[in-house]
Amino acid sequence: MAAPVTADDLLARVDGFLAAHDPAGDRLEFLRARFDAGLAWVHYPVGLGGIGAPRVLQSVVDQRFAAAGAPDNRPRRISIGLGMAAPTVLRHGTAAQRARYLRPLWTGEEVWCQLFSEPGAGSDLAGVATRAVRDGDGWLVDGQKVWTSMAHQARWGILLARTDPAVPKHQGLTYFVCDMHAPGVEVRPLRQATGEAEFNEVFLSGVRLADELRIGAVGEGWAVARTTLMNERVAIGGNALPREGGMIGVLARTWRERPELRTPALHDEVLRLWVRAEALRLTGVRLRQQLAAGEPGPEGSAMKLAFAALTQQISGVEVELLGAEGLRHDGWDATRPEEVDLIGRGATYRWLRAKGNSIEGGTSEILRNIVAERVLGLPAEPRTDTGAAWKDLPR
Amino acid sequence: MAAPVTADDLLARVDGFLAAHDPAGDRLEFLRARFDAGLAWVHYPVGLGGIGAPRVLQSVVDQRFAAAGAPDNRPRRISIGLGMAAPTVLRHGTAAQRARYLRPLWTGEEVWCQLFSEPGAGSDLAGVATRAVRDGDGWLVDGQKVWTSMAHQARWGILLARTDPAVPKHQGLTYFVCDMHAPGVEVRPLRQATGEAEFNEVFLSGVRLADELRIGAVGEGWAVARTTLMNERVAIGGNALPREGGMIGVLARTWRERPELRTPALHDEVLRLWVRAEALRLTGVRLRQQLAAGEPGPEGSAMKLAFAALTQQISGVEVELLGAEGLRHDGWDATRPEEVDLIGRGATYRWLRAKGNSIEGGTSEILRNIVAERVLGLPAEPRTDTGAAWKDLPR
Amino acid sequence: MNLDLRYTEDQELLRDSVRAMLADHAPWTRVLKVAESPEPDDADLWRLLAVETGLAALAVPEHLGGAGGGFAETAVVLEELGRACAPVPYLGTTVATRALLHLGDTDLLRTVAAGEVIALALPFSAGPPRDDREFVSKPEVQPHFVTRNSDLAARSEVEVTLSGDGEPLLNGAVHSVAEALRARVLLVPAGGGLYAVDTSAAGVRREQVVSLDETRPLCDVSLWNVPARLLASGERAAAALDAALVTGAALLASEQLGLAQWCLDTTVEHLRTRYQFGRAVGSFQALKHRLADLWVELAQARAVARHAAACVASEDPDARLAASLAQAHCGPVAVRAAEECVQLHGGIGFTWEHPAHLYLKRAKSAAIAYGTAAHHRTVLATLTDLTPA
Amino acid sequence: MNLDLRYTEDQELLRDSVRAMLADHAPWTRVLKVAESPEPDDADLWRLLAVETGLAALAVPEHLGGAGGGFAETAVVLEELGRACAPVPYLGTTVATRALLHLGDTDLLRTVAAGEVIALALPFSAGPPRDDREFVSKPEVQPHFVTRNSDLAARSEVEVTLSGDGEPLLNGAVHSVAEALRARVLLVPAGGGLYAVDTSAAGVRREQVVSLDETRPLCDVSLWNVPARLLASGERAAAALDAALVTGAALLASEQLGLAQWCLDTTVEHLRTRYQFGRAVGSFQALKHRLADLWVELAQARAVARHAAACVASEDPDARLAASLAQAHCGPVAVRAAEECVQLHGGIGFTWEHPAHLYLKRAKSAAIAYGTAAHHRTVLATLTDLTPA
Repeated sequence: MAAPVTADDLLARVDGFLAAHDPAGDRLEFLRARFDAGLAWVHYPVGLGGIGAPRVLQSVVDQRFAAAGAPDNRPRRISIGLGMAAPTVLRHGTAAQRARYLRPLWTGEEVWCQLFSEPGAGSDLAGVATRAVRDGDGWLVDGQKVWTSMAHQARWGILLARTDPAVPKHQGLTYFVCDMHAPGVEVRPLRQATGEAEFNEVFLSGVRLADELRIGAVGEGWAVARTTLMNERVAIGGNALPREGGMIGVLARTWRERPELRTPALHDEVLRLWVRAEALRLTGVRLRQQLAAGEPGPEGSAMKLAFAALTQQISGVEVELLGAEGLRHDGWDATRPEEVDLIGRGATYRWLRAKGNSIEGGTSEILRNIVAERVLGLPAEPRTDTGAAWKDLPR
Repeated sequence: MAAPVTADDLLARVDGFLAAHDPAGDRLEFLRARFDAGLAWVHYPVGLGGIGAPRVLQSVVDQRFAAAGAPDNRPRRISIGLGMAAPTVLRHGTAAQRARYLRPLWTGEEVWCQLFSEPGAGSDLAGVATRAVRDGDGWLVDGQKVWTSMAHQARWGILLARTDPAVPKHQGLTYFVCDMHAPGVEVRPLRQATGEAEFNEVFLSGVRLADELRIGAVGEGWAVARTTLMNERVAIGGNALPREGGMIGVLARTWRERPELRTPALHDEVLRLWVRAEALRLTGVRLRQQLAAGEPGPEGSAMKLAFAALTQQISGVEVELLGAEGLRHDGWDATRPEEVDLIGRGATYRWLRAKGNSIEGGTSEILRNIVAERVLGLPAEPRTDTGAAWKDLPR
Repeated sequence: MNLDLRYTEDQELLRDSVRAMLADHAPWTRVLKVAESPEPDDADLWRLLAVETGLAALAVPEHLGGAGGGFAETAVVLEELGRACAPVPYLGTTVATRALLHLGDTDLLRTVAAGEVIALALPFSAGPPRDDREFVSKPEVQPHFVTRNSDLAARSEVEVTLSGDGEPLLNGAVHSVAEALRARVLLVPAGGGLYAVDTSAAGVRREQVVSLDETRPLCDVSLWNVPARLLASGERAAAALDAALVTGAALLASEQLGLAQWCLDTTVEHLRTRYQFGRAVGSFQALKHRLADLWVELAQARAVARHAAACVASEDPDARLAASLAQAHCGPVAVRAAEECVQLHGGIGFTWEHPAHLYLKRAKSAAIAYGTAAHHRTVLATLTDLTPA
Repeated sequence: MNLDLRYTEDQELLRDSVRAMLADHAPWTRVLKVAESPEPDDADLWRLLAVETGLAALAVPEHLGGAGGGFAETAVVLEELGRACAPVPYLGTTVATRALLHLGDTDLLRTVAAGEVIALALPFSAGPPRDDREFVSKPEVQPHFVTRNSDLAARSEVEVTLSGDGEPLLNGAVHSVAEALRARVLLVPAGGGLYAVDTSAAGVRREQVVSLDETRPLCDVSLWNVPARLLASGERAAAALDAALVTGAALLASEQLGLAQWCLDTTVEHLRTRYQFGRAVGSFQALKHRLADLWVELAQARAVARHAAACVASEDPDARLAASLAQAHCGPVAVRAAEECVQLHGGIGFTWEHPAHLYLKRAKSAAIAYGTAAHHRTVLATLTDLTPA
């Protein structure tokens, strides 16, 4: 096997690529070429957008392309594809599936969404009720999914469905790629407390999926889904923020620039939050240093737990600090934002939207279970739902 | 049945009694006479220290006696007898047992202690391992009890022991009065974090108890113990404190009288604690008004939960407020206090002793379970320990 | 000697009837519709409360057409309105009533009794000052007291001039006024006096603002040469204003209590019936303990709110402290209850189609109304002589 | 650009060897015995650390007989000492070392390297000021900075006079000094200067005081006509003192981290093996969630403590902020960890015969040492320009 690729090798390749491809040229052509050159996600195998380089070197490549003014694939817009679908297809997909899906996924030509959560299966994801039934050489899918961001723009969805209700719940699941253009797929915007509709409900009524759309073996859906979720959890924001880079910066600026709002009682509260924000920021710095050194720690879950609580408290204090202004809002329109911006809008929006931070992507309660059991090694609770057939469980 | 006794009736009786008995005379004689006159606990039956009057009228009687300078029975010293043993003997004891125990209990001639908790059975009281085995016409008791206050002064102990390990844990228990002077009873002081030894360990080695010492039927011990615990829980301190009457008063006075200690950051913390203390005080006022009106609310558990947390936080802030002085302590001697005084000693003592408030008499965790299930009606957790024979449970 | 903090039997009957009425006429689906609509509140519900049942004039003496009840009863109604998140200008009218009672203004009290809305023209965030002399003795604190928000404050001065025939005319603006959009009369503090303004007069403009709590939308009031009637001036005006704001802070606590109780009850019910992992979610101990702690807070909030209501009802000298204590405790409790309601409902609680967000927004807005908990703690610092470092 | 917050391989090896050493020589039963005894600390353990392994002089350059390590390594040792609640004057000697390095006093640095204890004669509660000019530029804050406790402060002045032959003599007292009972040399701030005093000199008296944390007992120091050597005066003395206190606040965080980690580990272990209701107590979700939250705090405490140590080690300009951040975060985390350790052990954790109370008392004492979290937040307010209202 070849010697490991170094940063210099990569930079040489990037420079060579840039010499041959005009960053100012056609965006899509450029991105496709970058993929084909193995400079998309360098830790992926050759032929699938990578060259099997160490994952930590990706930032070197991205920075060089950015420096050259090259177009990127708007990663936040396709984060579900990049963060969840791609690793799953790579690990569990067939050669044909990898070849078919990964390139347009990375270039952003095809947006992906996640069809996991259901009204009756939120924290208990393995309890999904959406049925997939054999139909000749394919499958017929019926059910309802929820909290599906980008569903209204997605070409494909990663779908967890129940193919055997008569076995225990973790054993009766199968994992599919759902064709979002197929007949019977209906996407409805789901309005949230902020008035916006970031998410969707997806109704699946007699949706026919070819068997080639299945990822992994029938009944192996939970194992495949774990790959997806594992990658969701490790995904933490790109680069470390500078001091006061996050929401705390907004509060600190307000405190500094608007002395008329200050009250003695809130001063110490602002300082306490500043301390917690800086502590969390340094935790992120340390975590990234560990990841970069190939020693991933479990601090990822700590980050998400603390981030959710902190953003909720900072914005809550900001609203009170603003007093009368905190009683006013900047609009309840049912917009459909593609990205969440906790800094862009007003304090009341920040406060409301932050409420979602402890629910989406694994509730803080589920995360605490995970930390307690996987990090601290505390025993699991007595389970009553893993032995019986799914269809016999109370719900 | 007779017309209900009124406050005036009682006051007349007390005045009559006082006319006939000199409050300045022999203390014990006076108390015995008061018991025999039915003016001890007026809600008890005639002949057992009461006259079947409404319980709420007790304070009327006590105040009149106090006003006349009459001796009391030092209720805090015999609180276990008054609060737990007496109601249990009254409810579950035989006529002979009531006649034997209640009078010297109330007068304080015989101190009682509680032999419930064990090293292996704290929160899970029904799991006690102390065995009581038939021995001719009596019982032989072997085991170890812990957290027994006043055991070193007690004449009697209320004892929960296992008489049948082969049945589920709640069914194999029997309730006894333990003769603390019996051979095989060994009391050892148990030193706590404050250095003091308020409590004891009690070792029971082949202690022989006559069957007359059994309270309730064999195997009915849990039902009897519930009476004891119920009364422990309703017992909340006599009269409502005035504003700043409790620990918060100490902190507030320190803040007012020693400006050199003040720091801006602690000001709002002191105010927050003042608010919580006053809120809790008013909750106690309201609860007492309800009890006096014969509408007991579940707020008693709320009081204990909040009191424990509050005293811990107030004393913790006081220690920090004191700075260098908070690094110094007022002594680690292994004294044996009969009453806990959270006000009398220094801040560091208060802070340490208050740690026990969330453990003794039902941990805060157990109290939260009780509130969640009995007050809020939330479902119990799946139990794995109630069906199997006690001897087969993991421990 | 302690005030009675329990509910009387009559109060329990009052509660039952109000709750039944709101169950019929203000289900949350309707509340959401009203909140989404351009309507400032639920006119039909207000008619029911103010005209048909006379509950809005509970505290107005009978000889003036009121129900002759007291503020302790008003507090019970507010508990139920909070529980229903009801979009009616009940609290503001109660606060205005308190000022009118203080001034003994029989005309306007009759107007209240007739079911009209009367509102105090102050930003909803304005809380009672540290003592009732602050208005008059410390004019410099006035802007702070009216609002700590400078640019809004700039838009919040009302000047008094005299018309040709010596009638006072008001010019200026007040921002973020609550429960005033349907008001027949505004009570306007201006130039050290308190004036009554008929909102039908030319020159009165009320602009509804997008509000965090759309069940109690705010408006910015502007006045151009509006004829006004002087109700009181100097210390008398200050005292009336003070009494009104103390009452507002005190009684809002009951609304917060009812709101928090709804959040707890609704969350408990959800957790009893929601199954995950083959169990009722409410059987998970971590959630049980959080709700137990919340209930402990609520038990205290009830005592504190009842105490504040009792003090206001009996004009107890402890009323100012009781009101600040109530806001310092009940405001945060209501917010926490609403936040737990959202969180423990999981995703569904974060949606527009579930009532939780209505309560969340109302709780946060109420935590600022009549002064934040932080403001009231500074008030308490003065009242208890716990002076800053 | 960020400092590296990870542990190096050498540091991990250092940790392992120190942990093994403490496991053999400082089991908690021995720690309790030492705490109960009149002995100020564990002399044998100190000899092991200071003389036999030279760990007490880690930060002293090799040419002066030290190990030539740095404060990042010292911090790792402190983590393990905190984890063992070890009764040795390591932290105080490290702090004194920092002052001596600042002054380049080779004699006393050699004394440290020889395994002697050197202590800074300030109350243990004294934290670093808002900026290094505070000592010299704001004498009026000095009493506050030395202690906020008036009657103790009255007993805390040291005056400098000159002997017949012009040698400085010290008279006065300093209260609540930590890790000084076995000290060979005291560094005494007096009259705007910093002086070295040999504790064997006549007139030096150290009275052990009953301390909250008997694993680090305090003493009151009094000086009668004690000959002293002037180490530095004016700004140079102030800067040395400042560097020492910043270092104390920064490195104490590592001790707190180790202490908190022990509390978490011990509690987890207890809950895994303690059965109630037929289940391991650690399987109850409410306890699991509390420990998960504690672990989250600890993960942050580690990053903060490592950052503070790295700043001190590299004399980073951010050191003062890092040190105050560390105490503002790690002090309370350690206390909370110890409190949870007591509570979640139930009754047994409240007894004298269980180590939990040793950690509880040390954690609380450490939360005051080198300034409380509240003090450090006010320092941060200055450093971050988040000025008071």
